Amino acid sequence: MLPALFPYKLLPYGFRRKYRPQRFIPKQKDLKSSYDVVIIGGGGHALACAYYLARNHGITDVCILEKGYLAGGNTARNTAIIRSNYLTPEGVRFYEQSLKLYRDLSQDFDFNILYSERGHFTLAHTDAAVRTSRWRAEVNKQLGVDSELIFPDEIARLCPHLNMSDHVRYPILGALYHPPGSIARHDAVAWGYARGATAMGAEVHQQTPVTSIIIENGTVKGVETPRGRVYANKVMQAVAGSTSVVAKMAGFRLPIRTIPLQACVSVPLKPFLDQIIVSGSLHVYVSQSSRGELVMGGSTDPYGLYSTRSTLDFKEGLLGHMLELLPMLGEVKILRQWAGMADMTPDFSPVMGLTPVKNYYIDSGWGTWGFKATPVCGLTMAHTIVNDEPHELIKPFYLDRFVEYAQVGEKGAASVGH
Amino acid sequence: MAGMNRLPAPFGTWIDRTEKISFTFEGKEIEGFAGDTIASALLANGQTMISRSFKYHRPRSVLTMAGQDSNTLVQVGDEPNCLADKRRIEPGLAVEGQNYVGSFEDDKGRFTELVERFLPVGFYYRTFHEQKKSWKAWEPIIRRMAGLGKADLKADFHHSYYDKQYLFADVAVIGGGPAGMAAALGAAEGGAEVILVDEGAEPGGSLWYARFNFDGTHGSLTRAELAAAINGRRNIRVLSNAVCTGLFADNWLPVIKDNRLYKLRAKSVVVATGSIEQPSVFRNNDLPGVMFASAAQRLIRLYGVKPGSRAVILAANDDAYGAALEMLDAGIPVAAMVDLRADVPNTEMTQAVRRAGVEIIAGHAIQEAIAGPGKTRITGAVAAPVAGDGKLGNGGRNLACDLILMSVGYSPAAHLLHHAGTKFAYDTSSHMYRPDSVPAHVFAAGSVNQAYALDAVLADGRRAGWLAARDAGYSSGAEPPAPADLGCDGVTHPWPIFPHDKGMDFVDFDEDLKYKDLINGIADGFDNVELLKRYSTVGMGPSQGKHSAVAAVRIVARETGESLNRMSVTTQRPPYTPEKFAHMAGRVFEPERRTAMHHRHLELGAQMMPAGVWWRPAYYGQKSARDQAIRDEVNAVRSNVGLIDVSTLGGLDVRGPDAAELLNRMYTFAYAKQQIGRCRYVLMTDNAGVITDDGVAVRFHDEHFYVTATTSGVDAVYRQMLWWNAQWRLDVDVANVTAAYAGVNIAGPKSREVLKRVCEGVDLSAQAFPYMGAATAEVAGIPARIMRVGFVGELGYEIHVPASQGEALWDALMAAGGQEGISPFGVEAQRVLRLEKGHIIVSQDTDGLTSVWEADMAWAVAKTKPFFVGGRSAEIQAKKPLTRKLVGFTLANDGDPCPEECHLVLQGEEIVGRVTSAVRSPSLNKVVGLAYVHPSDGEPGKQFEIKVDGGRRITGVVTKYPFYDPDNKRQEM
Amino acid sequence: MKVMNCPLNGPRNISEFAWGGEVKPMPDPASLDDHAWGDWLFLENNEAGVVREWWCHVPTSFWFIAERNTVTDEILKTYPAGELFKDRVNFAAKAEKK
Amino acid sequence: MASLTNLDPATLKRRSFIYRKLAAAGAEFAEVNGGAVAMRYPERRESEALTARRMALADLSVLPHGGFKGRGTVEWLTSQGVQIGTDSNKAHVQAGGELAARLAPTEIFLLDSLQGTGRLIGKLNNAWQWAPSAPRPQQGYPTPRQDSHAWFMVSGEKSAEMFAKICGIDLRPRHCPIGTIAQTSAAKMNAIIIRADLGSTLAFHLLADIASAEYLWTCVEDAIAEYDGGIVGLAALRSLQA
Repeated sequence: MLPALFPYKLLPYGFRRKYRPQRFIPKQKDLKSSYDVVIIGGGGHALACAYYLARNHGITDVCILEKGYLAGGNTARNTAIIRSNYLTPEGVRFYEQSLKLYRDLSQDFDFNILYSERGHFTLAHTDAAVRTSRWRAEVNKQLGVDSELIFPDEIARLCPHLNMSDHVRYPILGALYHPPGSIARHDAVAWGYARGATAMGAEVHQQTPVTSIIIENGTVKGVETPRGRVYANKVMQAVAGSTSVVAKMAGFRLPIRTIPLQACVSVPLKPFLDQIIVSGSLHVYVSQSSRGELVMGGSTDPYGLYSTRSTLDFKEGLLGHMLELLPMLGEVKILRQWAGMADMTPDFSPVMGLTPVKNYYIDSGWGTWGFKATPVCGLTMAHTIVNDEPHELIKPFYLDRFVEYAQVGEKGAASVGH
Repeated sequence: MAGMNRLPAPFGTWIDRTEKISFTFEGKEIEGFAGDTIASALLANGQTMISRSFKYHRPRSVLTMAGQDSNTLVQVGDEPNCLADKRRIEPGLAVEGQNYVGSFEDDKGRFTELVERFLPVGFYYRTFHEQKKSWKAWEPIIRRMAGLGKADLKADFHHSYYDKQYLFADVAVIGGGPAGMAAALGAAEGGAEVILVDEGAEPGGSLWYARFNFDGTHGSLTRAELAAAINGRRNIRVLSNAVCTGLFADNWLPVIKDNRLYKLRAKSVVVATGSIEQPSVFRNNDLPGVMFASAAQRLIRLYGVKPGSRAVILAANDDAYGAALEMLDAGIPVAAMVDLRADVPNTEMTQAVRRAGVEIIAGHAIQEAIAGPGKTRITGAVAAPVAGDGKLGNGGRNLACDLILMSVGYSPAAHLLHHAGTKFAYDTSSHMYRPDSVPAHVFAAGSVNQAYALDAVLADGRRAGWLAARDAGYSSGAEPPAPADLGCDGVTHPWPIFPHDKGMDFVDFDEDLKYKDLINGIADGFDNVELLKRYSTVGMGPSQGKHSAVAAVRIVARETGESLNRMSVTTQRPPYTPEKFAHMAGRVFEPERRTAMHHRHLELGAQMMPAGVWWRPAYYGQKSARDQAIRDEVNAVRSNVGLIDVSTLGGLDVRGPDAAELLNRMYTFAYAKQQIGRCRYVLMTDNAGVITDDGVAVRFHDEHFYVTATTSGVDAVYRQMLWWNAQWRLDVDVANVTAAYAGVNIAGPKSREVLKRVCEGVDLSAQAFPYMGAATAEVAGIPARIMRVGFVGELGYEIHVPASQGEALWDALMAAGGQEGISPFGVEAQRVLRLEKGHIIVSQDTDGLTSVWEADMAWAVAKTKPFFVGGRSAEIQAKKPLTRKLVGFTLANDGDPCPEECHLVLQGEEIVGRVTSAVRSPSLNKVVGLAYVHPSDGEPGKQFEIKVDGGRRITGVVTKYPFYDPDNKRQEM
Repeated sequence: MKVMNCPLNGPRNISEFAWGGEVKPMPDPASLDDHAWGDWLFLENNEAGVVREWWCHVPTSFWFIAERNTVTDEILKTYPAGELFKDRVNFAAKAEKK
Repeated sequence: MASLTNLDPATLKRRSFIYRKLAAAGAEFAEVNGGAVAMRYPERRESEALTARRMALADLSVLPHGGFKGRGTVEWLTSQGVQIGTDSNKAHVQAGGELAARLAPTEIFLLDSLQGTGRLIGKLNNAWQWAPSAPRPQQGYPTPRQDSHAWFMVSGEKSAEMFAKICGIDLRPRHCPIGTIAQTSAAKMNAIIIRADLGSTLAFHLLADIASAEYLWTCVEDAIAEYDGGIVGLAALRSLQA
């Protein structure tokens, strides 16, 4: 290995007698009675927002209120896929910015988030799916995103393990190939933002739920918590899964339904699958993690629920179809399954920016794409909070687009949401 | 005598010494007995190392003999990560080690241990990223180290036969130990149908191997009694060698046995899954030769295998002494009992051990296991005095031994209870977590419920069974009392953790995590169990923390000063033990629909394509001749006569006084005044004004409309109609008759001639049967609904007949058209024909947001109706400026390539629309298509830019459609 | 797998049913201004607690109503839609028509 | 394998969607209700009646079946002399051996007897007419069940166990009395299952989407194999009834 690339950072650990810890999450301080900005929710989006508030806008008097433990919600439960091959120009620009930020995150943090480019394949098993793939590829290319519609011969060349037979129920007719598609260590992303934000002065308060939101003549003044009232000039909520519940405290409703999204991993295998494979018609997606686990998921649950319980039928459906794509995995075993709660919007695009309440901002409606959007959400929401004006990239995602019949139809990029 | 370490009978109750079985391990021939597991056979033959650990590739061997750990994971043929201590041997089984570099014996991977101190917890987060290229360089290297077993990528695509079956029970009892057996009986006595699920070859659990009195008779007698009683009950079904991997909503239980996944639905469930022995943390506590006392007892009793030749037993409870007696009976000398307790209580067991002259070193712990060459076995143990929790004093003693048995405590095997949402509380006197609030219809019994004394276990089981039966609606006699004393105190030591300066003191064997890794993780700020788990990966390995979760909580509690009562172990998620993909998949049921004429199409050489769940002919002929075949089919329809199978088209019978009213509300057009015997276009929008479906409504009677819908849309349309009418309460009945009718469209200038020959009871002349006319008649003696609709734009008739006579209809028409050379045509030709005619296909020429205005279909919207679904939204949309418009187009320069569907329409660099359909028309011999363009370019004659393959821009010209036969002469002739 | 009690077919695995979302009866579209209509159409209560929902038993296409706790997933009761929607709904003719 | 068919199903207008499979299995056909029904499989070694008592699958798709639904259905059918119970999801045997299955308060599915005379169903189909003018009496509407649904029969002591591999309903005899109807999902298809024993032999009608007949037939064939099951003809089923 080139000396330049040698992991010098590890040497001290070996040579020092004693371990020198570097705290990612500072010991919890007392909760102050007021802050510049209070952020409800302590997940990736919230932490990223605090990070960019401090780094880009010098706002450090920020308080993050997390009802559980840091990044223990969807940030801890997603399957860590990153891509920008969306359908709408609005979506593509937004996620492309996120992907760009991701690429440099390890260096920004001086902390390795294990960002890994794998190549992302959305398989098409029907004419309609092939059409949608071409639509996405054309939009992507027009906006400078590396994305191409490819056909069985090339799919077979790039993903040698896929079952390309046309004697199956859903033969593979084509695929949307997106070389920049990546995975990263999802928890590490949150920890990196947490360390960065707190180092610059933000406070993280775990086990501190918000019980109500104080609003005086249309303007937010602060929040109530079991640890006391906290005043704030500005408040943002970033609580995927509980979005409607928190918004209700602030007195408004959203075009959102909360629906569980499940996933599972296999017992670790020697790495053989380098790509991220997604199939809309079969409702499956799979990639292999840096631990050697196959990380798998499908579409959201069939009905709404505020719960992270797991189901057996999810596994039955998922693996039935998985074995159509990768029949040689029959003897491989599932290690663990879990679930998260997704905010589903009618057009599959987020709801971000200003709200009916003055100085109260929202970051919601992520559906199954919250992790991919983490950096860009932090960046744009920080900008939005500071200027009380939505960032250019998120203007299309304003709440009133629905009543104004100006939806951003991203459903075509949903396939199974990954 | 298969193996030098075999014990004579009566040891080895589960093996059959009359049947020798040989298999290979790492290519070496190994001989065992029927009933052996891979691990027992290997140990019997002196093969101590069974696997290599995840990070440091340390030799590992039997820990539990119960499939609870990952120290015996092996590769068996195409099955990776197989539990060697559960999997029974079969003749010729090819077993191999996993996760080694070079050879299993001489594994280069083991050298990572030398740089262990340079790899602190989460080391990979701390470096390799300084420059982007450094990670690019290191990632593949680190990735290569990942993983354990190998997926067999060459494996036959058709893996062996797995299937599923539903099971039903009043009471399901999970776990066939003493508690489960007693529970099954307790439930059965009340008359409930009971299913008892047990992992073992036969129910009995610890009764098979553990000592409940000094000579071990009590256990076996009790087992025999219970087994006899169970066999005597017709309402108890025992599933042995079966594992229940989860407890899901409403007592939905996956049970895996052989190649089948049972899905068991029980009214109530008794969880009697027992407990899992917990290790002591000391240096080299992971090496072959260090195992749980229960593992050694299993080896001896069940498999007749000597776990070692000289044992040291680390004790903190009575069971350790039972194990000692077991060793002595098996002729294995016990060098000493090293007891964590300062004063060892006088019990039947301890006295018996004393009587046997075994030295008891009280108040001591094991500080280190002394590794032998290559760490593949141990040669001794260092015992040191316990000086306060976790600290050891000087004056350690070396004890020669090749076997260290740990018996320092238990933790409930509470996975299923976790799945069901049970809350647990830490019991400060037993030092274990106990079920606090168990959900409805679930009951816990035995050691999972803190019952340890055998009589308490039996009483607790019987009681749980009785309660479960009552919960399921069966009760007999009085409620059995809860056991007075559970006997859970003094079986589990609160702190069997003795970190070592030189490390290799493992808390998590799966992940090679040492004591200091957890301490350092906590110091880095991950001072909450869940965070520590994610950061250090403790508990994330193949055994999912069965032996590390409790230790981790204890360590976090101590480091943070948090009390254990206020903390819980990390959530245990399904499955309890890994499940094969193939078990979850079973027989894959993928319904597919075929039309009555399906086989006729195949006989005619059709290439079939999926259309939703249906199969339809795409075109007739070789794949290689696709384009020509489609062109020929198109020409046949334009110039002669063609026949297409349209059976997949949706069909709804809407009948009743309010039939017209329902259509008025469901579709954009008006139907009240539609004449009988006439067809009318139907266009459906959803409440948001988005186009969702279209078709034709045929009025056969004042109160009867026959409505067609798209192949993939009809089920949703039907469901929507029923849903709306559940609220509207109109007097109308809707029936989805899609599958009941087979349909064909006979089209082309000669279609009338052909049809005449087989059609009776109706005048087909243009006057009597005009375009958009409809009638019922007989075609070839088959009752038919005939509609003169023209999707393809020629004279044509759509004929719908009872599905079971569809093939006969096809045969009759093909015969009738013989002299014209009637040509069957497929979906591809139909797409071309309809496009030449400018008919849209919903969901191809429309998308998830297309309004009637954008689709330029204002003509299909009745303005004065009181209401139709989507009408209100359409009003609002109408007030807004259009952002796109669907237009017909041709190319300015006919030399340009035909655009592909979904090529973009641009204004400068801005995306303003896309091509939705385009084809080089065989009939017009030019490119025609439909596209969304900017409204400013929406009028005929306007030009717009299309970006085609290679980024090239070509010019489209907005053109009025139909492109073909604009004034519809041909379809109306 | 949850069990749901279908008013027509009795207790069945919930995989036999399709979720229809919360019951929110449509107000007379003519009587709402555009914004109010949009609110009714797009905004959800998305209640965390007991809600009244549409469910359809797919094999029989039978629509009914269930009261379900969206936090615990407990199904409290199910009944035919007729218990909620008793009368025929009519729409007033459009003003401009007069 | 060439079949000894004495009647080619393709010479008749009404055809079962799986007649090719039956012929390939060596069926001998006879004409019933304008279609060819598989009567027996002459090449079988074991007596079909024996198979039918253990575990068997038969195709009755061409036999007469039909139905009515909509307001007034039950009243009108009763007025036509059809015996209909008060509960939904219960089937009642008629004097002629036909079965009237009440799928819903206003929906009836009619299955002819194994003789397939079509007497009752034919009579009802002819009797139903639109009243000349509104307001019309409520008398339900005929439904094309003959063609919407393939009709299989599963018989034998192992039937319930076999169904447990493709269907989540508990069909064990003591939990599913004769005449019980389950409208449910079988092999991921909508299906109607009706317990209708043949003499003392446990048996069920299996009715499902005609277009998926080949798929479902294949699934059931796969499922019965474990119980040494086989395909039998109508004759064997009739013999069990006698």
